Amino acid sequence: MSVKILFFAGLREALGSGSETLDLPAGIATVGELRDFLAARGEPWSALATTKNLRVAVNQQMVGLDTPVKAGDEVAFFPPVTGG
Amino acid sequence: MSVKILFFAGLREALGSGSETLDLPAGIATVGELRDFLAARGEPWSALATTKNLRVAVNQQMVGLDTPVKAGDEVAFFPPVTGG
Amino acid sequence: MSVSVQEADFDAGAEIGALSAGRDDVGAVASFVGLVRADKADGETSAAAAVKAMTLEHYQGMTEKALEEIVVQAQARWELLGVRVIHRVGRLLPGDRIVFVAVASSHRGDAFAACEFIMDYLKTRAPFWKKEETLQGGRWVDARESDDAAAGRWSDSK
Amino acid sequence: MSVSVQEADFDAGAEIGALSAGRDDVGAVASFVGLVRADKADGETSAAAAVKAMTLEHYQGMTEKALEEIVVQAQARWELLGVRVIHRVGRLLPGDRIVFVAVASSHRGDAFAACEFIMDYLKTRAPFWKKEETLQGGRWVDARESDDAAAGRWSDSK
Repeated sequence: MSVKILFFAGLREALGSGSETLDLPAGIATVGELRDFLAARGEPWSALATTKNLRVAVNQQMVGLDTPVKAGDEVAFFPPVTGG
Repeated sequence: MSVKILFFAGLREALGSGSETLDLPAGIATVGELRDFLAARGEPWSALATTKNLRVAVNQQMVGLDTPVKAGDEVAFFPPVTGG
Repeated sequence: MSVSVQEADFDAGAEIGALSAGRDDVGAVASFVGLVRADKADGETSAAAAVKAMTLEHYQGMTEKALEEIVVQAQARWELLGVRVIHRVGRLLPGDRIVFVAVASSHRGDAFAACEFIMDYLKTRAPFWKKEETLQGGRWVDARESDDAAAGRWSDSK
Repeated sequence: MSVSVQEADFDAGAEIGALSAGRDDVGAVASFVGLVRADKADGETSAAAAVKAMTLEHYQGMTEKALEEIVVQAQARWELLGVRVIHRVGRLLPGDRIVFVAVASSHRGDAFAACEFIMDYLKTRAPFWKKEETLQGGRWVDARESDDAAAGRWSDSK
């Protein structure tokens, strides 16, 4: 089982990607660790570490970076929402 | 010159009259005195004295009973408004 | 600003659309539609007390002037780009529209506040009288203290 | 309760009418239409900074769920008889409608409060992102503190 990762708005544009599917690497237990893993790929992925007030949702619920992540989850990273 | 007198809503129905034109009787200087003059006609006009919270407008502006009335004025008596 | 007192029904969508048509500075249109409810009169419980119809009376000339004054007050308090007020008179049935207020502004806070302000004043200050018909007969509605309280909250500050 | 996220425009009058159609217990429908303004971006003064278009992005699934949660919260706080929320996504031009919220209730106080509550939350909590296009290019809008403040005022009490 893998995790589905989604990116939105300015972050999606910076990464040049709206989504990817990833086999959850060993040792990654939280969404914060998942973010660090992706950011460590270097440019442009470091945007995940530098985006101000980065938000995370797991299975479409907003969560904190210390939230556990497990195979089968849908994890979304995005900047603060700006409404309608 | 005369005064035009208007009645609205429940008061209009009680009096059986929506308006009348009256030569302002001598000695009547305020809308309160005008009301007393009309109420003194007896039934059904005494409703002008017994209507709870009777409101008065002179020339389409809400006023108090001590407001002067003069020939040419439009004086309206009505119960408290009840909105839309 | 446009105020109408009329027997005819109105088209809320057309009125809302007209407030922003052809312009690009309106960010918010708050609006309100009031309708006749088939409620029982206060304190009544029997089915015969349900409102079957309502007749609205106004003071032609003064009523329009009162509505325009309310709108001018709202325009002085908030940054508004357009206001539309329509109030129906005559005999109306449950489910019928009675009143429409729409306020356009750059920002939603001003639009909402002005729309509610106009409605609150309109329910207390404008010369309208309501007569309700039930199976028990017709009766003129008494002024409601809750409406006075709603209007009173605007008197101290924004 | 009905929530839609869609590219298509909406008909505010038809939506308002639908909330009271065929019933006689709705006394009040408060509604709001949000539109795209051609304002200059914050801090900008040149004509080239005027907004020429706006693109709204959402998180399909989560956004609808967030809007439904907001409506459920409103229904818990106030006595409501119907709620309709429509939010558009995609590319919109100045003057275009973006968002619609309408709330039906027996009484106007509940309808106004719930409508403004839903709008305030919608501007802060629902997953939408706005990109503005000016002659200087496109840029993603930053979250606004004034919107956070507007939503925050609901947290203490009614």
